[in-house]
Amino acid sequence: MHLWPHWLALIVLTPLVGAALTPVVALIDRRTPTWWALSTMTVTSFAATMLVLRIFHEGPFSYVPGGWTAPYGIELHFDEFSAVVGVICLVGWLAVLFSSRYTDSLPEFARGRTPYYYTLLLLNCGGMIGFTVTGDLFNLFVFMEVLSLSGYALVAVGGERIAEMAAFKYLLMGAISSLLVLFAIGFLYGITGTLNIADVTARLHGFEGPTAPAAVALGMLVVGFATKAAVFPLHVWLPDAHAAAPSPVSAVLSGLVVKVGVIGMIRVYRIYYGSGMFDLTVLNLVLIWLGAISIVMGAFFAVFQDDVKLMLAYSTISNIGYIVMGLGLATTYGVIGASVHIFNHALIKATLFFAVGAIIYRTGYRTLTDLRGVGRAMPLTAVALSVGAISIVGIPPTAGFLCKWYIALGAFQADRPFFGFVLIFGALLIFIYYIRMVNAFYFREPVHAEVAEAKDAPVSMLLPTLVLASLCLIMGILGRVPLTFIEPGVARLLAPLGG
Amino acid sequence: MEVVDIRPLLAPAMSFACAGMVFLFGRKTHWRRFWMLSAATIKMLIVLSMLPGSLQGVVYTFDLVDFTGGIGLGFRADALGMFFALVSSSLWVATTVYAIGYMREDEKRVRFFGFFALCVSTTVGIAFAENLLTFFLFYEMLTICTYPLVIHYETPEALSAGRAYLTYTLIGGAFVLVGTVMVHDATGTISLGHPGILDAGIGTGRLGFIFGLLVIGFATKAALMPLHGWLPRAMVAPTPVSALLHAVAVVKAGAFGIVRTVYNVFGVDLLDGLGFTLPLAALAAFTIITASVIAIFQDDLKRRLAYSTISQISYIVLAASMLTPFAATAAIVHFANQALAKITMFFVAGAIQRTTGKTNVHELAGIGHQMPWTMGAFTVASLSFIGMPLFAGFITKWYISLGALESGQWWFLLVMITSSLLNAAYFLPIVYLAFFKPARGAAAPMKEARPTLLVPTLVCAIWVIALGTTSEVAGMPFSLAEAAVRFVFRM
Amino acid sequence: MLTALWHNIDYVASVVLFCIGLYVVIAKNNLIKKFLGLNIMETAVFAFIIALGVIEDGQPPIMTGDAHGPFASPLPQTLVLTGIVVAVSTTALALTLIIRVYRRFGTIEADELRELE
Amino acid sequence: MRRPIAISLAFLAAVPLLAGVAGLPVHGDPSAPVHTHVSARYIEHGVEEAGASNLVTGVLLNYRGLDAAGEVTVIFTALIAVLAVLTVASTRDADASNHDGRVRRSDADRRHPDHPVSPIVHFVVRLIAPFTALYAAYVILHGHVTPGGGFQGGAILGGLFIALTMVLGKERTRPLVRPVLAPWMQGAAVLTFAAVGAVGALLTGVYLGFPVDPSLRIVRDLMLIALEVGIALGGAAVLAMIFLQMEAS
Repeated sequence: MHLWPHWLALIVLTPLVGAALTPVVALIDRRTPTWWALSTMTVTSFAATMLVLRIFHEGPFSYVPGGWTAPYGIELHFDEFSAVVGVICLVGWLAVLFSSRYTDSLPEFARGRTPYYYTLLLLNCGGMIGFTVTGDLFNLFVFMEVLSLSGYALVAVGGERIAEMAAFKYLLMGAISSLLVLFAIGFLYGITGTLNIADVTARLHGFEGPTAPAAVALGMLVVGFATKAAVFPLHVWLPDAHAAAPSPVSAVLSGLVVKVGVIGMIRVYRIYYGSGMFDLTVLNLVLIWLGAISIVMGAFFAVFQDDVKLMLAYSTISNIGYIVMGLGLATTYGVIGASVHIFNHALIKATLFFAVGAIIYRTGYRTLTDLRGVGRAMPLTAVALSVGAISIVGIPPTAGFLCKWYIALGAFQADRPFFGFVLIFGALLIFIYYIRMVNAFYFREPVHAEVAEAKDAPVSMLLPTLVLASLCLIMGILGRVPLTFIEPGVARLLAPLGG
Repeated sequence: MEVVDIRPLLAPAMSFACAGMVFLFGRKTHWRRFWMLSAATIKMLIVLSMLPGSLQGVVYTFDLVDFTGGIGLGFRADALGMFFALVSSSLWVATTVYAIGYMREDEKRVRFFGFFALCVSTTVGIAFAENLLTFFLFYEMLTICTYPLVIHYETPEALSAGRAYLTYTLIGGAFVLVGTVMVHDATGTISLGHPGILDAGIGTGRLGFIFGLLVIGFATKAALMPLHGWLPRAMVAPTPVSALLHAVAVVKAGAFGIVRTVYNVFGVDLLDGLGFTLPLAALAAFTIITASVIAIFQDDLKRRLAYSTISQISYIVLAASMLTPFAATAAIVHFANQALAKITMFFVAGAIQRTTGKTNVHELAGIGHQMPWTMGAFTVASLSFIGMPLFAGFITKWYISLGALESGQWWFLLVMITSSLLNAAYFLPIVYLAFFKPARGAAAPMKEARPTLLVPTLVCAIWVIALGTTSEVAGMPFSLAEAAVRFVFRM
Repeated sequence: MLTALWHNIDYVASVVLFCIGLYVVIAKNNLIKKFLGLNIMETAVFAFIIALGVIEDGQPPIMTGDAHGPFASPLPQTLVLTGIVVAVSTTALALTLIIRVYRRFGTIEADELRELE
Repeated sequence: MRRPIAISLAFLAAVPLLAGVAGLPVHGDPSAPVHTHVSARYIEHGVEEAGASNLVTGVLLNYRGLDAAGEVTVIFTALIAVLAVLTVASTRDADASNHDGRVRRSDADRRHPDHPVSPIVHFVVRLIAPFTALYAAYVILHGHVTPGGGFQGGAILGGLFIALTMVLGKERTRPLVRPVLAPWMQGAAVLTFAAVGAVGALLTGVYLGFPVDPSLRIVRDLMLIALEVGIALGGAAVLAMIFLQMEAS
C-alpha cells in the first residue's frame, strides 16, 4: 500500500500510539522508553517531512479518516500554517534526546517517572500535531485537551517546589479557556449546524439571521486561545509554569505549546475573515494593543528577573506579543512576519531553554548571580546560549530578525508607526537583559566552585542545543525560504479583506 | 565604476579575527601583542590597497547575505566610506601601540584588547556598510563593544557611566532602527549606494518623521546637545579608550551616520527643498558654542577634551547640513582633521597621567619643560583646533566658511569665528601653563613619556601638520573627500 | 430580546450556571472549591450543547424498528460524551495536583499558598 | 475584595452570553441548522452507513471516529498524568522497576481489606458483582443498538473494580492488574483504535474506514464491537488505576 496519501493520518497517529506503547516497552528495560520515544519521534518527523514536501508540490490538501467527506466526517487539513508540525517534530525529537540524560538529575525520576514522562511528552507532541492539522472545530478541542492535559502534568513532573502549584494554576486557567472554546464551538454549531471549519466559514458567509451568537463565539474563541497563548492580561499562569517545569519541557511548552493558541487564533481568523460577517477592525486593534502591552510588559519583567528560566518565560510573553500584534495588524507583512515568528521563536526559545537546562544540569544553579563566569566553564553551551540570545533580540543575521522586521514593516504598512516603535523598544529592553546575562556569564568572576569547575554539557544535551543554535543562524540567513513558503497561506487568509 | 571585491568585507573581518584570537589565545602577553599589531597593520594595508582604485573612482562592493528583497548585509567601499575607514584603520595602528604601552600594568587585558579590536572592526564595518541595516548592525555592535571598555576599571563610577552610555546609545540605536524600517517601508530599499533614495512623493510629514528619527538616533552617539550627557561621564575609561571613543570610533560613527543620512538617504536635492537641515544646523551651532563655553570651565583635562569633542563633532554636522559642495568637503575632511588632532591630545593627556600622575589642568604648570615633546604635540593639536593656517583644522574652517558664503548664510561665519576664539580660550591657557609658568615647588627634571606612548603621539601630531599643508597634493586623503563630494552632488 | 430569551430559557439556564461556576472559581479560596466551580462551568457548557440538539416532540436518535421521527440530533450528544470524558480527565488530574500541593504545603487555601510560595 | 470582582466578572460574562443565546435559533425548532444540515444526513442514512441503530454510537465511532480516538487519548493522558504526578508517594522502595501503579509488595500478604467494611456492604457488593459485570458486558456489546457503549460500560466495569477492591482488599483484585498486563490495559483503548483503524485502512483505503459493502457487514459490526470492547477495557483500566494510585499514595 502506498503511504503517500496517508502521512497526514499517520503523523497524528504515530505519536499517540507510540505514547500508548511507551509504558509497555518500559517493562523491558529502564532505558527503552527513551529509545522508543526517540524512534517514534523519528517516524513522526519523517511524516512531517513528507507532508511539507507534499504541500510544496501540491498546495494545501486534506485527508478524511473514515472516508466521510466533510462536513459529515472529520477532515484533516494541511495548509501552510500546519507546516509548523515540522518544528514541533524537530523540537520534540530534540527534547526527547535532551531528556535522556537530563531526567537522571531529577530525584523524582529515579523512582520510576521516566516512562510516564516520555509518554506525556509524546502525547503532548501528538496533541499539538493533531491540533495543527485538523480541519474540524470539535476535533480541535479534543486535541487541545490532549496537549493541555499532558502539558499540565509535564509542568508538575519535575518536582520543583512550586511545580504542582504552578501546574494547578495552569490547569485552572487552561481548563477555563478550553471551556470557552467549547462554548464557542457550541454557539457556532448552533447557528450553522456543522463543525467543519471550511463549512462553518461557508455557511456564515452571507449569513441571514441574528449575528450575536457568532460575535459571542468570536469573543470566546479569541479569549480562549489568547489564554492558551498567554497574551496579556491572560498570561498570569505562564511564568511560574514554564519556570518550574524541567528544562526540556520548558522548551516544548514555551517554544511550541503557547503557539497552539496562536494557531488557534489563525483558524478563528480564517473563519471570520472568510465569512466576512464582521468588520474585525476593533478586534484587531484590541489585539494590537494587547500585543504591544505584552511585548513591553514581558520584556520589562524579564529585565528584572534574576532567575534565568523565569526570565526566559517572561520573554516568551513578550514574543507572543509580537506574534499577536503581527496578526492584529492584518497586513500582509505583519501576518507573514507573525506566522514565521511562530516557527522561529520555537527554535530560538528551545535553544535558550536547552542551553540553560544544560547549565542547570551541570551546576545546579539558576540565577544570574550564581551563574557568574559559567561562560568560560561551559564554552560550547554558552556560545549556543549567546546565539539564541542574539536571535531572540532580533539581530541579523539570525532567525529572529526577519520576522520582527516584517512585523515592523506591517505596522508601517497599516499606518500605525507607533507600534513599530513599541516593537523595537521591546526588543531593546530584551536586549538589555541579554547583555546582563552575557556579561554575567563571561565577564564576571564565578562565585561558586561548582560553576567554575563545571564541564561542558554531555553530548546528549550539547547536540540538541548546538543543532538548534545553528538552525537559528541558518534560518536567519535563509530567512527568505519560510517567508515565501508561508506567503500563499497568508494571502489566502487575507484575501477576503481585499488587497 | 563598481567592482565586486572581497576587500570591503575583509577589512572589518580582519579585526574580528584578531578579536577572536585575542579572546582565545590572548593570555600570553607577547602573543596578544603579536595578534593586535599584525591585525592592525594588515587591516591598514587592506584599506590602503583600495585607495588607488578609490581615487580613480572605483567602488568596491561585496554582498554578504541577501535575506529577502533588498534586506541583507552588504559592504561597499565608496569614497566617503573609504575616507572614514582610512582614518580609523590608520589610527588603530597608532592607538594599538599606545594602548600596549599604556595598559602595561593593568588587569583584564584580554578583555580590553579583545573588545578594542572589535570596536575598530565595527567602525570599519560602519564605514563600508552598503545599506542602513548593515550600518545599524555595526552601529549597535559598536555600542556593545565599547561598553566593556568604558567600565574597564569596574568602579561604581565607571559602572554608572557605562549604564548611562548604554542607555543613551541603545535608545538612539532604536530610533535608527525605526527610521530604517520606515525608509524600507517608504521606498522598498535601504541601500546607501545612491545619492539619495527617498523622494518628495513620500510626503513632507513622513519624510520629516524619518529625518527626525535617523538624526536623533545618530545624534545621541555624535553627542549633539542636548544628547551629549553620556560623553563626559565616559571619561572614566582608560585613556586609549577615550581616544578611541572620542577621536575615532563612537562619536565619529554618529557623525558619519548623519552624513550618510543627509547625503545618501535623503540626498542634497531633496533636503534642499525640504528645509529640515536648518534646525539641525542651528542645533549644531548651538552645540559648538555651548560646549566650548563649558569646556573653558573644566579643570579635569580629559573632561575639557570631552567637551571640546562635543563642540568639534558638531562642525561635521553643521557642515553637512549646509548642503553645499564646499561645506560637504569640510564635513568629510573634518573626520580626519578632528580625529588626528583630538587623538593627539588624548595621547598627551594619557602620557601625562601615566608619567606624572597629573590629571587636572592647574597641575600642569611647567610641565612643558618636563615633557617638551609631548607638550609640543599638544601645542600642534591646539593650533589646529584654533584654525591656524598650515594646520589641519584650518582646512575645515576655511571650507565651512566657503560653504557658508556659498549658501548665503553669513551667520555660520560668525559661529566659526566665535568658536575659534573659544577654542583658543580653552586650549591656549594649557599651552601657556605648560611652557611659560614655572612649576610649583622644585622644577622636576626632564622626564619624557615612555616610547610606546610618545611615538604614536608624535606621529599623529606630524600628520596634523601634513594634512594642513598637503591638501592640494594628489593621492592624499583630501582628493578622496573631493571624489565623495562629486558623487554626492552628482557632479 | 426578552421573548427570545424566554424561548431559549434552556440556554439561559446554562448561561446562568456558567456564570455561577465562574463566580465560584474566582471567589473561592479553597482549591477544591475552585475546581468544583470549574466543574459547574463544564456542566453548564454540556447542558448548553445537549440543549442544542433537542427537537420539538423529538425521540432519542435510536433507529429501532418502530421508532419514528422527529429525532433529536445525535451529534451534540456525541460531542458531550467526549466532553464529559475530557472533564473527568481534567478532574482526575486536578485532584491529583491538589493532593500533591497539600502534601507539600499542608494547605489548599489559595491565599495561604501565595504566602508560602 | 475578591467577591465583588468575581461578581462583576460573572455579570460581565453573562451579558454577552445572554445576548448570544437570545440570537440562537429557537430551542427545539426543527428548522434550525442543527437539525437540517449535518444531522439530517445522520438521521436519514446513519443506520445503513454507520452500521449502528444507536446513532450516537454510529456518529461517535464511525462518522467522527477520530474524535473518539482523541477522546480515549485524553483519558489515557489523564491516567499517565496521574501516575506521573503521584509516583513519588506510591513507591517508597527504591526498586525502579516497580513503578507502574501496581500494589506495593508490602501489601502482598494482606488477606483483609485495608479498611474495615460493614458485613452488609461486603455481602451486597459480592452479591451484585456478577450481575454488575453482566450488565456492563450488555451495555458494551449492545452499545450500537441501545443507549450505552464502551465508555458507559467501561465506567461500570471500573466502578465494579473499585467497589471490589474496597470491599475485598487489594490482594484479591490484584490478579486483574498484573504487572505485565497493566501497561497494555492502560493503553488498550488507544491501541484498539489504532488497530481497528489500520484494519479499516486495509479494507477501505482510508484510516478508520468501515466497509460499507453489504457483504462485509459482519466485518463492520465486528470492528464496531472491537472498538467498544477496547474502549471499555481501556476506560475501566483508567478508572481502576487512577483509583489504585490515589489510594496507594
